[in-house]
Amino acid sequence: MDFTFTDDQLTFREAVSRFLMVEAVPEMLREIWETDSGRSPELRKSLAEQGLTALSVPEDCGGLGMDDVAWALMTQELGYYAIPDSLADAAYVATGLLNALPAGTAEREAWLGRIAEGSIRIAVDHPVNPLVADANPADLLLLANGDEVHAVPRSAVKVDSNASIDLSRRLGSVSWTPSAATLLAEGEAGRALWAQTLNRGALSVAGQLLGLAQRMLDLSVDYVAQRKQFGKPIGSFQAVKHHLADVATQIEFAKPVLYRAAYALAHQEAGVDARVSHAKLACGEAAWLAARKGIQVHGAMGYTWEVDLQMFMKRAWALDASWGDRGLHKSRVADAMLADGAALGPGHTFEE
Amino acid sequence: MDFTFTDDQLTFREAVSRFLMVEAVPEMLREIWETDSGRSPELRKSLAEQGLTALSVPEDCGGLGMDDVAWALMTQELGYYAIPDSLADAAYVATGLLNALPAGTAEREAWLGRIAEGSIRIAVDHPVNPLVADANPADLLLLANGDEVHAVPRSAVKVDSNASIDLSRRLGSVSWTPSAATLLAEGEAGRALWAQTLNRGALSVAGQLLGLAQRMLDLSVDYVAQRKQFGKPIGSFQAVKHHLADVATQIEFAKPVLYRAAYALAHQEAGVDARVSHAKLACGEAAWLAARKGIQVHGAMGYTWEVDLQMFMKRAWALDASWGDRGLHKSRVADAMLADGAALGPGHTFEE
Amino acid sequence: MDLAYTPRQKAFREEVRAWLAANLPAEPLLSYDTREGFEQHRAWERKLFDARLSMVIWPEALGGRGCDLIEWLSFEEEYYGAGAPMRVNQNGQLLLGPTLIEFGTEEQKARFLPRMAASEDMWAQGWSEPNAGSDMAAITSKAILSADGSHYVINGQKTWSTRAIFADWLFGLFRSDPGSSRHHGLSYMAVPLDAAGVTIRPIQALNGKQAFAEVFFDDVKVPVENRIGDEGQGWHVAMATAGFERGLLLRSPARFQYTARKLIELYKANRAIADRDPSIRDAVIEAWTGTEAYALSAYHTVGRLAKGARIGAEASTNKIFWSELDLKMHETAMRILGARGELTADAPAAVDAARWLDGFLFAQAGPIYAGTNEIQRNIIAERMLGLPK
Amino acid sequence: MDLAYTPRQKAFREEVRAWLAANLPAEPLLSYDTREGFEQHRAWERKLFDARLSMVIWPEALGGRGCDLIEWLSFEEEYYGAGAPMRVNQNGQLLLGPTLIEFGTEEQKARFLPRMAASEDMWAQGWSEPNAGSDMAAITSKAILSADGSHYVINGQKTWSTRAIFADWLFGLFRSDPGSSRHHGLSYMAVPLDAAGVTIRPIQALNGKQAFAEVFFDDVKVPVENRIGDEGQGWHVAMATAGFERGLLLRSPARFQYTARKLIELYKANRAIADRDPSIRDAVIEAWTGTEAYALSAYHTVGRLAKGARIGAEASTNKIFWSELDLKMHETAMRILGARGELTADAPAAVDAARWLDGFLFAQAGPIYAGTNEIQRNIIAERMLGLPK
Repeated sequence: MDFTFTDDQLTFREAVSRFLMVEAVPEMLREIWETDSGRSPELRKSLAEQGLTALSVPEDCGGLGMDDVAWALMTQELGYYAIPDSLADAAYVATGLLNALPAGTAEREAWLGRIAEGSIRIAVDHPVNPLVADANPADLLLLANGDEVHAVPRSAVKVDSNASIDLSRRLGSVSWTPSAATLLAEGEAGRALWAQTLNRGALSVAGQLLGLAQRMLDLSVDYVAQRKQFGKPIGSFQAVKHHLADVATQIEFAKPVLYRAAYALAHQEAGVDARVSHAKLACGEAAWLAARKGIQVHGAMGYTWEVDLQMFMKRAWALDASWGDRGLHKSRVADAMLADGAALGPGHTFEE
Repeated sequence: MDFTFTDDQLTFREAVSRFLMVEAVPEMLREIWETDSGRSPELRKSLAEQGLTALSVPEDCGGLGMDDVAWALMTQELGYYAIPDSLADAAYVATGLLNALPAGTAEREAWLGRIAEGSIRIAVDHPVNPLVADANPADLLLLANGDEVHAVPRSAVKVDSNASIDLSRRLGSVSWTPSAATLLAEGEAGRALWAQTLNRGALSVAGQLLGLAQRMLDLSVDYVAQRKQFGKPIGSFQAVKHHLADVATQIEFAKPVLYRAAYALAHQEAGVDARVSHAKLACGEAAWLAARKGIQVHGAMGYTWEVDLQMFMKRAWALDASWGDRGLHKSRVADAMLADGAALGPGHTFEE
Repeated sequence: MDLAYTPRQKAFREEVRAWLAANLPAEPLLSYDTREGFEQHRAWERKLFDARLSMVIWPEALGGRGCDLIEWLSFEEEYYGAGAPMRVNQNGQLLLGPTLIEFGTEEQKARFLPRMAASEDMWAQGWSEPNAGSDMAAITSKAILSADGSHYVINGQKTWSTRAIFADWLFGLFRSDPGSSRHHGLSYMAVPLDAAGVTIRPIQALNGKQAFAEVFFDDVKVPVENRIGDEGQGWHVAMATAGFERGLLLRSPARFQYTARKLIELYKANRAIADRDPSIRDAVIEAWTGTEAYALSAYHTVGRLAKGARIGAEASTNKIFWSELDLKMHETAMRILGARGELTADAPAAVDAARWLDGFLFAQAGPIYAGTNEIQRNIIAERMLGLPK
Repeated sequence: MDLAYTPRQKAFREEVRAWLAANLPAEPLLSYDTREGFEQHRAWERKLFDARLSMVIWPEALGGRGCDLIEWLSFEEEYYGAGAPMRVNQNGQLLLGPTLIEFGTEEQKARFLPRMAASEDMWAQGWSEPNAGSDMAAITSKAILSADGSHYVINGQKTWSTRAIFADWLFGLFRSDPGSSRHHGLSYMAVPLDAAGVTIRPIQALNGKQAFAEVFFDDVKVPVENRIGDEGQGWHVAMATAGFERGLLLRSPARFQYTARKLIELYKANRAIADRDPSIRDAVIEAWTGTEAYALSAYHTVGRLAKGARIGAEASTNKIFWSELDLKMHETAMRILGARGELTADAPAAVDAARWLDGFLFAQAGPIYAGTNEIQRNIIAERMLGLPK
């Protein structure tokens, strides 16, 4: 029983953080926000060069074969730097789906290889998301038609853009016609793929929300330490301290929930749905609180476009309802918890 | 349109407050708590002498004919001083029920007269209360049997005592046999009486809860102004200030809700149920918060028997679920609010 | 206690209702944080004024209607209940207006109030400075009286001035005694924004709109007649204004009751989805109870005012109550909307969700502006409860 | 990350489970805040000790079992999951015990720890004084070393000493340098409560029981061997203890997970009633998510400790988290119970409700004792986040 990360995992996270600290500065986010596409080929290129597109791809397809647990660290970094790119959708969520296809599936190795080398953008649909993130710039779309999983080239679909309050999110409503040529899986297999994809998408977003929460907390701590009113830093006022202490506490207790869920997903545990939903709720609440308290302690400055806080708040508000809103995730937790014979109480946190 | 009290009403409240300030000191509460009966004939006698038992009794039965609106002030005083007596049950709730009986009913005038002169204790049953408050010391019990209203002398019932955390509350489970001799009303008339009695009981408790909230706030303000830690009064710490400011705010916004409900009851408005339930919820929340913040700012002292706070907290916790728990009152509000064609939004706060 | 409206009150309400039914714009106006929307709102305000419905509680001679506060509450109920446009000149009408009525000279009232009621003059407030936000007594912008006593010369900077890039006038506090500190030696001034030496630089808000501005003063000459109240008494004058601001007038209950109604409708239309998260239903119930409590409190206050009471630190309880309730209602709407919540008005899939997003963003500012809720809680604790500083 | 228990860990858990199944008292013990209940609990502790299950993480030589922290967490899970009695000697075992292991001499360890593990010695804490509650550095009780260095003479008063009227020993801080102030010049002492000059006066708690006491010291002589750590270093020693107190050991996740299970059962048994108030269902969901989060956090911390990390200000987040969660769970139970909630154990209509009332009352103390949650939030802000004092 060891519920911690390996030194390798922590070192890798550190390296990613150092890389993004330079590559994804707030000024760059602002620049990319202003562009029509909202995407920077240069940024994606440098992410790929850093190997970040290859993280989940199995080693025999040219990747690093990292599992969900390692991604629980990665997604926090992606959230912390709020990168204006849907990297995790391709490199984690789509990769997970493709990876779960039978080994014989024709396109599986080819696409995984292209993901690893960073030469393909893949957008992932799911019935819980009314719109598809990054449908427009995608090369390939993994689309749902009932239980069926289809892989459809961008050229075969029509995309209507839908603007989000978070200018880093580029959402599209997708019109397309399913055909035998695009079908990857159906029936029981399709259902299983979509179920797993929902969990992976939710976990990806949960990690990002937690990273966003930490970033908003850090920005707020910096601000209140330097901003003075009544002759002293506002961070010395107890009300301000307590606001931020509450955020720190929520973050502290959301982290292990995220990690437990990632492990459940990686090991395909029977109770994975409730664990993932718990993670999504805990991380979403932490991010939501960090945004609220963050803007409060920033005062009027937090209400401006100029101060960086707004970019992270908007991402947090948007992601909170993506890959399943609170209602979906609360009901999944409640269903598990209230089921007859549910294993409740002490001693069921790990073994099922 | 005048949503305030008359000078007479406010002056009367002041007089009652001055009277109870002397008659119902915490030391007396503690003494009465220790007694078997939990009731003081002397206290009841002095309440009667002061005319408090006669407030609601119609003038032609020897009373003052005060309506529900005036009682919304009275009950706050009863709560503020947490008197160890069920005065309001007889002088307000039972009086209201008896008063609503057809003028020809034999016992109506007799009982109302005895209430006015303070020579009778009446306990009131209601299906929402699993036990009857003051069933033991009562002379007469108004009991429910389905829709039927019965008036049963104490000698005809068996009472099993049930201890409450609030030693001022003396609850009994009552065993009795309905008979034609005790029947006061039935059918539609009985239903209407019980419906009105529930509202009157709930409003009585709501007012007491609000008074309790104010008392707990006052006790807390006194305590934090004198208690020193780190070289200054703890009331100068912002966290303590904000705790008590929240209590003050809740109280401030519960008051007019109580008054509006009292008016609705006095004028038998169609929407009275939701108004009364709203008052019960708002006053209960204020009292509950005042207890929580009160004990918190009292620190360990608030956890003792010795410090007066405990008596008011216990009363608040107990009354919160009496005459309908939160669930009952929330569902009554929700039913009214979500009904088809419900009058919602601006402009419906007074005229229906 | 008598909760029936008088015939006069009823008749006035009927008039307002009928006028709105006949005159409400068919299409919602554009946001008043844009130049075009601002001017649309100015035209609408003019229309209201022409119907003598702009500032109903002001005396008729000053462009008002001479209504009592109950009639004002009824007006607000009809106005917001009909979904009528936000009021674009509130900072002038509701903050400066009552101050002028209390502290202004007869000349100032005649000069400023009717034009303000008609929105011929649009007013921006000049309270905050970069280092004087919650701590308003830290003001450093100066207004120095000329040797001949004919005018002030203003230098300094104000910030967070709402819609100042579109407005005509600014009012605020300036240090008129250069040797003074804190809340002494301040004077309350009205400054035309087209005066020489005024520079206005917009501040882009969270929602991308230029909702605020910084205003720079470089040797701006303002005649002495533009000082409101006595020289050096600005803090006293402003505190009265701040009381009004936090209090009743700026955020009438009707606005929030309208939001509650919309939220209940949203909940009813999406009940199966919403009920998966039980906190939503609870919050929807609270929307009704909270907004009713706020309305009842307003009527209770108005009744006490009519009997001679004054609004004291209770105004701070108001500020906390409405701002936190408004935030919670909008958060709840966002929860019900789920994935649609993030969409802006031009997103086809947003349908009518984006109104809630706009409101949600604006609600974030509620606990901050007009004195943060932390400051309000201090005021309640110190002035209502008497706790030590 | 490997979330499977080792065979050794599993075997230990099985042993605990089997032992509890065979040895749990058939009837719940009386409250340990009464003399009779206290002695019942002492006997139960002795039984645990005889099975080598009292202090499982202590070394075997000191009366423990030499378990790792994962095994300790498993023990707690089995123990509380089985509904076993509260631990009556926790103040000694979990606060003083780790302090002795870190700061005690070999003689002190041998003298105190095995008897503590067996509850032959029951320990009360002596932190607070009438004017030193949250502000522990304001301690004035004195322990002055005799001229020959053989003993201390103690004078002063402690308060809020849990179950001190039944206990055998008291540990706490005393001022050993009379000229010192704040956290300097304090020494950490163990004082036998039957020593001459000790007077104990019970404090009646909210629930009417004598759960605490004031302890008065009047020229109490204590041998120098009873000082733990160096002369004048008591604050340093105590802070380590306070860290443990706020942290993991005192409130293991299992206690709260047990409460959550009971709450979920209560909800399921009363669902139709409970669902009239939607906040109840929401709170019940939070009982599960909150207690699971707390358990996961404990395992995460234990794993990091095993890799050499130390518990710092995060301990304060623990204190806030469990105390507020525990309070909310008990409040929720009270809401479900409705009118039955106020009934005490001897009320026939209470059925099994009174257990919740007891827990609800005790939960009120959670945000207060072991450092109020306000103090904890200050610690988090200042030490974890680095905000200015």
